[in-house]
Amino acid sequence: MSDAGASPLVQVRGLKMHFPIYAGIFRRHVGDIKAVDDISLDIRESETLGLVGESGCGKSTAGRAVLRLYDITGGSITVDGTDISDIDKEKLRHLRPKMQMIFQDPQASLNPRMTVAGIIGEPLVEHMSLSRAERLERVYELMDAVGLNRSFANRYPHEFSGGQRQRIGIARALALHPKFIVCDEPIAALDVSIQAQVVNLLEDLQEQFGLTYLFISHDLSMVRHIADRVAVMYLGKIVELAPRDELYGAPLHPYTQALLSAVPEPDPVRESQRKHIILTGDVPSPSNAPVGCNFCTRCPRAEQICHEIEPEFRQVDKGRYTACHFVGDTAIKTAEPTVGETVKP
Amino acid sequence: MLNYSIRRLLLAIPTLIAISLIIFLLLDLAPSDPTANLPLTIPPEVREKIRQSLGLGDPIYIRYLLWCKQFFVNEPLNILEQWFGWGSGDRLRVLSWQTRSPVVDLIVERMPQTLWVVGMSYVVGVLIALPIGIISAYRQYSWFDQIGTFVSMVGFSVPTFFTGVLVIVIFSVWLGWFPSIYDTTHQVTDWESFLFQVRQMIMPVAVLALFNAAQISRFMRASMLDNLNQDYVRTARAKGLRERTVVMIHVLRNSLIPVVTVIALGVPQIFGGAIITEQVFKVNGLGQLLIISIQGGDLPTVQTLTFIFAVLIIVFNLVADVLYGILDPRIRYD
Amino acid sequence: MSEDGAAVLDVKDLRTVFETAQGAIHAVNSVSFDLRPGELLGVVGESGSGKSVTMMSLIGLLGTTAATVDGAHVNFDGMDLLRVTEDELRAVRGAGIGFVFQDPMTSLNPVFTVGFQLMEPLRNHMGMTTREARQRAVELLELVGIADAEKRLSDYPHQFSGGMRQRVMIAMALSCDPKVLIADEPTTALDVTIQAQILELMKELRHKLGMAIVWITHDLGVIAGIADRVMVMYGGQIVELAPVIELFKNPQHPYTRALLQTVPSVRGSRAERLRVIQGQPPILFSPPQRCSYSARCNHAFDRCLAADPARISVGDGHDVACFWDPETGEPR
Amino acid sequence: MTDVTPDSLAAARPPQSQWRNVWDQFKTHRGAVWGMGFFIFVVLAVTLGPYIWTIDAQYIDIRARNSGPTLAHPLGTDQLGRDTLARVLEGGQVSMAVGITAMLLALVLGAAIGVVAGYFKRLDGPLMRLTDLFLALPLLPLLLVIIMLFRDTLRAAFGPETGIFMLIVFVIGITSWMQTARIVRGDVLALKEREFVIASRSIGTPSRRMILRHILPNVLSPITVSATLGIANAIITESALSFLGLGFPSDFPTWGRLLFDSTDYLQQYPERVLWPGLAISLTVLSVNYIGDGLRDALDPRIRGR
Amino acid sequence: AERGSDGEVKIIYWQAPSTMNPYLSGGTKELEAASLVVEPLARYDQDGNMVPWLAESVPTVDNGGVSADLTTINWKLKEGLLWSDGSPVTSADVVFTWKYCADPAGGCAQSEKYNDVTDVKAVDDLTVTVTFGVPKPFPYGPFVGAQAPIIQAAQFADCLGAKAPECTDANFGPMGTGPFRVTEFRPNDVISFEANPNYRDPDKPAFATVTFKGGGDTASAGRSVLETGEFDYAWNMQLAPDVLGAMEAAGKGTVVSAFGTLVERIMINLTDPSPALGDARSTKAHPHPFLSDPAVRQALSMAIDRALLVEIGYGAAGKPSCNVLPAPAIYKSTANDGCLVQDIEGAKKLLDDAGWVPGGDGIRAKDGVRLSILYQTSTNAVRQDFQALIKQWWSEIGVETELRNIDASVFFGGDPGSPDTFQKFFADVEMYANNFDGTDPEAYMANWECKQAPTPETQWQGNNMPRYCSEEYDALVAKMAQTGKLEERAELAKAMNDKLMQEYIMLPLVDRGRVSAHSNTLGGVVLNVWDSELWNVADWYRTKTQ
Ligand SMILES: Nc1ncnc2c1ncn2[C@@H]1O[C@H](COP(=O)(O)OP(=O)(O)OP(=O)(O)O)[C@@H](O)[C@H]1O
Ligand SMILES: Nc1ncnc2c1ncn2[C@@H]1O[C@H](COP(=O)(O)OP(=O)(O)OP(=O)(O)O)[C@@H](O)[C@H]1O
Ligand SMILES: [Mg+2]
Ligand SMILES: [Mg+2]
Repeated sequence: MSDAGASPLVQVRGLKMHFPIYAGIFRRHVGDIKAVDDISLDIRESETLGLVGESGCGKSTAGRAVLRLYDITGGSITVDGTDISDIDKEKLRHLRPKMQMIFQDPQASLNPRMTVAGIIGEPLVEHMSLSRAERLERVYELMDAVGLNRSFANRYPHEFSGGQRQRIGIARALALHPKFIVCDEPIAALDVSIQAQVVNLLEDLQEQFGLTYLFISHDLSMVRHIADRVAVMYLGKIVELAPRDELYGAPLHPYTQALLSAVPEPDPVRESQRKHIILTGDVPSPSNAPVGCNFCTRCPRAEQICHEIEPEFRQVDKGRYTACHFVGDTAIKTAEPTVGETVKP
Repeated sequence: MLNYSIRRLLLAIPTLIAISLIIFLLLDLAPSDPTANLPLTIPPEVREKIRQSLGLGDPIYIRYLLWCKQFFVNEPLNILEQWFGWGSGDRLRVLSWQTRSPVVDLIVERMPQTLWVVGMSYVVGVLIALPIGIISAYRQYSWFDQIGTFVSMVGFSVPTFFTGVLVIVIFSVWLGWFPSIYDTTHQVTDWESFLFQVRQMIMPVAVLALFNAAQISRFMRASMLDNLNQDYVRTARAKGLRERTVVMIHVLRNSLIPVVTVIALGVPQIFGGAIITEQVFKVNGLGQLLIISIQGGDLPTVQTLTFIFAVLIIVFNLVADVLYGILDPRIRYD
Repeated sequence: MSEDGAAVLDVKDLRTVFETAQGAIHAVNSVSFDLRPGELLGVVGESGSGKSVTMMSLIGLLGTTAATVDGAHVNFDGMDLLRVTEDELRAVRGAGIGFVFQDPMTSLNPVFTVGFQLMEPLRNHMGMTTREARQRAVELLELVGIADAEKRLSDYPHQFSGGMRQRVMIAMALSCDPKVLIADEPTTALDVTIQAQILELMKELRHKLGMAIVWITHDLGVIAGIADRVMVMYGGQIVELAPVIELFKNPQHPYTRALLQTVPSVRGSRAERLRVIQGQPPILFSPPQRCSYSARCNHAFDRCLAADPARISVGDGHDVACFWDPETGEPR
Repeated sequence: MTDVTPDSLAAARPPQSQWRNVWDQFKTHRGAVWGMGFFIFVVLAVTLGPYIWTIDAQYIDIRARNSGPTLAHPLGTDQLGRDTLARVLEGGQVSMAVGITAMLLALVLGAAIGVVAGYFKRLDGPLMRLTDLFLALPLLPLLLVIIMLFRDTLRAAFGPETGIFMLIVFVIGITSWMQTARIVRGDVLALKEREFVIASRSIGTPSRRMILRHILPNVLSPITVSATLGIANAIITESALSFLGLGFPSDFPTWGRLLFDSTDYLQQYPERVLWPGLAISLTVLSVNYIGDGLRDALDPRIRGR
Repeated sequence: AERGSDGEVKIIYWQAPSTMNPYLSGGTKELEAASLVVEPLARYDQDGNMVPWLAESVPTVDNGGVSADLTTINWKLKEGLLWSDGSPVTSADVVFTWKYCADPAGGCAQSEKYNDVTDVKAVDDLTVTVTFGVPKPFPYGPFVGAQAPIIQAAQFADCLGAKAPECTDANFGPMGTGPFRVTEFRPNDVISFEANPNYRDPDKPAFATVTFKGGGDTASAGRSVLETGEFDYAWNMQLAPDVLGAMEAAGKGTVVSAFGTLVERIMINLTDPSPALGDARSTKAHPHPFLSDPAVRQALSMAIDRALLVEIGYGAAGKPSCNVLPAPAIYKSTANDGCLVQDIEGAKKLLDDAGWVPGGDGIRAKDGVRLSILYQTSTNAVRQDFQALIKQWWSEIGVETELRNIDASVFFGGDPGSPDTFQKFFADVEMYANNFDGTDPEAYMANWECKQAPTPETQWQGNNMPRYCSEEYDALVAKMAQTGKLEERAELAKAMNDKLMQEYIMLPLVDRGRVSAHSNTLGGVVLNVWDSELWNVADWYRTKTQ
């Protein structure tokens, strides 16, 4: 699946993460919650891959599985040339500095009983043998990098605002000079006016340190802003993966189309003229996914075939992948970046 | 739910077997002796003979297996036979060393007073505790709450052997209102005798109820406090419901969920936990049976009683869980 | 302020103060607005700007907390809600003014069936029998688009998905045909596709039932799609109030302008860099004596620090509370 | 300039340790402060008291027996003429020591088992079965049996008082850890899914340090509450044992024993039950209030505001 | 009075009877409860005199009832005796009673009573002959006293030997000849009786029913009789004298007491209990390092103020005692009464003279042996008070004491596995009370024969706790066994008592009486320490004055 050009930093092939369900008198294994079910993707060095989808579709699970925070059910993950899919704990521990994570809820992801210096310094304690003073110096550097006042070092998380807390989380992720960071909805819990601050910071840091992001979010507009390529997930599977402008300009998969259409436009004039695709029904449970195409229960275009055969996730154009029976090689509309022109301020 | 209950019951079997074995071994190791309470005038040879006649000469595993057989096979068969009237019931039952009579009969005989007094005190305790807990929480930090807290903590911290004697001195000795000694043979046949039953129950029930109410009202209060700030309470108010409806229906039902399980878990204590109060008022229920059996080294009785308590604890644990599941539709055990 | 005909809800100079251990918090400061029949008034503002507290103050939902609500008047249906008895106020809640809350997951009582909770206000306010109430409950569920309504009445909230729960909340708020529906961030917790469903539903219902709606949100996109007029709140005050198209086209207050610029869009142009509003929202330990936005405002000048700007009209139904004129870039 | 932003607010305050915060919050709970004051008073009284009030608790002043409060015996004497004040002080030493040590034992056991069961999935099943087993054992009978069983061995090994002290502490401890273990396990299970624990895992923190650094400090609040309840519970259990004729040698004063001995004299010398009775209930009460205060103080939802 | 005319009488025993069969439990509470129903051939009255009960008369050598060689005794039943079910009492029942208790598999608690009985024969319907294997100067063991009542052969026929415990119905409701019969028996709780319709005296008993409640504690039992008046009779009021006095002052009841042979005493270990000795601990192989010195033992005795002990612990229910054999009157020695007065100075001087001089810590020592005593007893409030007092007195004469109290069930339990039994005596001194049944001290005094000393070889069985061993004493015991004449027997018993006392083998403290309480409306109570307290319950009545 690798595209020409830079070789991918992260390569995920057929990743599966199933949570077993036990039931009955003897707690037998009766099924699985297929939180992530066979996804493949590449993330190139220094790019941002956006991962979007509705709540519960498996984004966080995918993000955590990629970092091997779970023992995965199947598939392979290669990060920076090392296959980490079933590497042992100790080796994995030594690889941790390369890959880090930023979490959704800045309040929940910081231990309320540790000081900021303690939190940011924790990775340093684990992986570097620095003296106390050196460590503090490094903590201060990191705080500078994320725009936190050094005098905050001895405070506790609850004494900060949401945006500041997220900066602490980012500083912690940066502490070990990682190459790859999974950002699991880093802005979802923040107020609109603060979201922008954090996104800007992430962009600056990427530029400064050449970071690679897997940016998970359900905020499509934010993803459009930050990501280079975007993957859309639905019920444990990736249904579409494409460069940003192509995806937003001309979504191929019916789900992507509906998703984009559902995002309201902050412009009353345009909003009133826009056509909406309203999906009916709810997302099925991942423990009991429909036969055939996962999306068939809600898809406005679903036909018989969709209820029988699972569509293959395949390349339909250069760098564009999708899993839909109706988006054949023939049906490709060439992406026109007409709507999504980039404007530099 | 059914699956869950069955699973729990199955899991309980090894636990119970382990418990019965542990109790047996412990009791056997304990240096108590069934003949110790006999007068010193009985010479050692006679004591030894008595011991032999109690079966103490056999090795421990034989005695354990014998007990198991008697308890798990013979007793149930006997009960069945009594119900259906077949058979002679002529099996060797678990015999108490002290009274030389079947332990199960002793237990059955003591059940009524235990249930009357201890059970009633539990009911009364719960009935007092719930309103106190509710009002304390609804008016948190009001004088009612402060006094309620104080009283319930005092109730919890003063041993019943003291409160018991205190109420006896006040109400039996000084005022002469209530009998100080519980008449276990009393039969309720008419209004008169019912009044007597009430009079003789008042003091032990009150003493125990105070103790029970103290604990349960604390739980109730905490649980109410948790729920009073929930979003759905605001929803209920926004619907224009009366404050009474909001609190007594919406909040109470939710708050009762954890409390009901606490209450259910307390039930086994009814049977074994009131030892001291039973002693003070001479109610002579199961608790007193247990304590004299322990003191008298009456191994079969202690073994059987403690085992039954263990069964009760396990059963009521299960009941508590099932109640939880029934009361709280969100919980599904499978 | 009411222009065409009687407003259903007329709020004047509403103030709410919380007593906390740290001191009094002036969460709502002299808020005045009106709501016309059939209108949808959008309320936007960042978190903590006092949106929810304002609305809950109106109908005494802050009751048990240590809050003092005061003001000139809150006229609804011929009464001043600030001066009626608790019983009268209760009759208004649910029956006259319906409320939909933000979090559908926790706003329904988990241990009662949806049917019971739906029928409660019906029996309470409309004096219906259980059978009538049941009938009506089924209608309501059908109205909000829940299939198989009859059967689902006996389900518990946890058996519903988030979107369905929010529909139930809406049905409940609508049950007594209120004149006013206050929806406090009803879609914030939901996914975009579900949000789209709910928005569609609201548009439809509003059409059908013709009631006035107050819609609180901090998503400008939602406002753009649904509101007639928009009220922007900051620091417990209304800083701008305008018809929706006017507001988006011609924002007057620096805060509104900044707000409109911070949000990226899925369509339209993509800015290389997002605009941010620097600084933190204020904590209001005293009533404002200066412009509460002045600390974060790019255009603040000495007058902003000396006095709290009053709300002035700058056009057809367009009010703003600011000393600075964006047209000229000068103080007014 | 009246509105204050959190920034300037925070800047105005010097960095505080979290214990300082806990203490600040604790101080606002009036009951807890009184409780704490009284508890400290009791601890000081029973530890230092005997140095100030130097009459030996065992000394028999037979001529002064059954005396009411006098200058020589401010709280009166018992039926052998032993000084009640001295006995209450010495009894308090034992009762408090039993309470605190038994609580510590139960706590350490409960917390350790709870944390291990919650954190290591493999051990969860066995440890929880063990907890169930202990929960299902009927307490009082077990207590009685264990005491009868091991009293003599221990007494032989450690002398009558230490031996029985160890035994009682052990018995109370071993029979009261289960609730703590269950609560802690539940909390740990929830904590394990909390993002800061996952965050720490993503850093590569090994289990041992994970537990020490992230898990334990965060289950502190339920543990503290169990601890305060545990002290009260141990004091009460000890007095119940005295009633049943087990527990410490009968000439060895503990509050429970003093109360029990004096109930016989309830009518003749009512003041005699007063002192141990008051000592027990006020101590338990104070400990309960401390627990209440601590729960509030350790709850980040309350403190974090 | 007419039978049953006085309604109900309520008796409370703070220990509850567990069975109604006196042969299956030797406990006082069981014996006394049973004594309402089953009766012996003869029993003792309040003065310790033997009175015929179911028998016509008491057989003696003089009246020919006892054979000259002292090996047989002939009992003749009264005529016309009926069991409560109406069937006649015959000599077959008497024979059966012996068979029942003599069956080795039955675990009879009273088999001591039937020691040396080789045969019991029914001569005719009303006459039985008991034959002993050895001459019995005192042949009144079998069928005499509350411990050996006659049970009905018909009822217990299937309950011999190993089956004895299984006959629950019979054990709980034995047929009897006594004034009452059981209507309901709740083990360890309450027994209901009603008047026996076939009782031999048609006017008795005066009470129609008896409620016999058990359980609780002494104080509450006393309270219920003396203060609230709920009960008519309370047994064994062993309460501190001031508590009891205060209760009696309430005016509802009366405390009665009487003295028997029960003596609270300190036993002195003449052998070395040091743990270092291992198996030879507390055996004759090693004499005690300092208690083998009579001067020390005497000093210990002199330091004790017995009168004060009585005052503190027993009040009217106790007398200071200097004899281990305090009663009946003809056995009571007066030779040792000097011990009644405490003499601390004398004790000190005695020790000084014997070379035990105080060391730096005030504890006396000689040749490196310190007078440091481990003093054990059972757990019991009064005993612990005694321990505390005596410890203080001993410390005044320079003797150090460590106290230890052991749960009664262990202390008296006789478990050879436990180190804490009173028989093992792994301490320097120990305190307990003992007495003997009936009025004849022969067996009791034989307790201190040399061969009675508990040793590992005998599984620590035996009653000679001090491990006293004196040929002279053993000779006295042997002589008594041969002597039939009462006066001579009395002299021998006194001699033995004096010998024990003067060698300070044991230090008697208190002659403990029985104390009971009865309500002021209950008449006819005659406290009897030689037999069941309820021996004359048939004569009890309600006083009409109150
Ligand atoms: N530890 C777990 N055990 C069982 N099921 C799990 C576990 N973690 C996640 N799941 C399930 O897997 C599915 C995907 O969850 P995930 O958290 O990855 O969704 P998400 O896309 O991140 O959603 P959100 O936007 O709400 O964060 C959900 O149905 C969830 O219930
Ligand atoms: N019970 C209360 N006690 C003290 N202060 C409160 C209370 N409720 C709200 N406040 C304060 O009132 C102010 C306004 O809160 P409000 O909930 O109205 O904000 P909001 O605009 O609805 O924000 P959001 O978008 O987060 O819902 C906030 O500063 C908040 O801290
Ligand atoms: Mg997620
Ligand atoms: Mg809000």
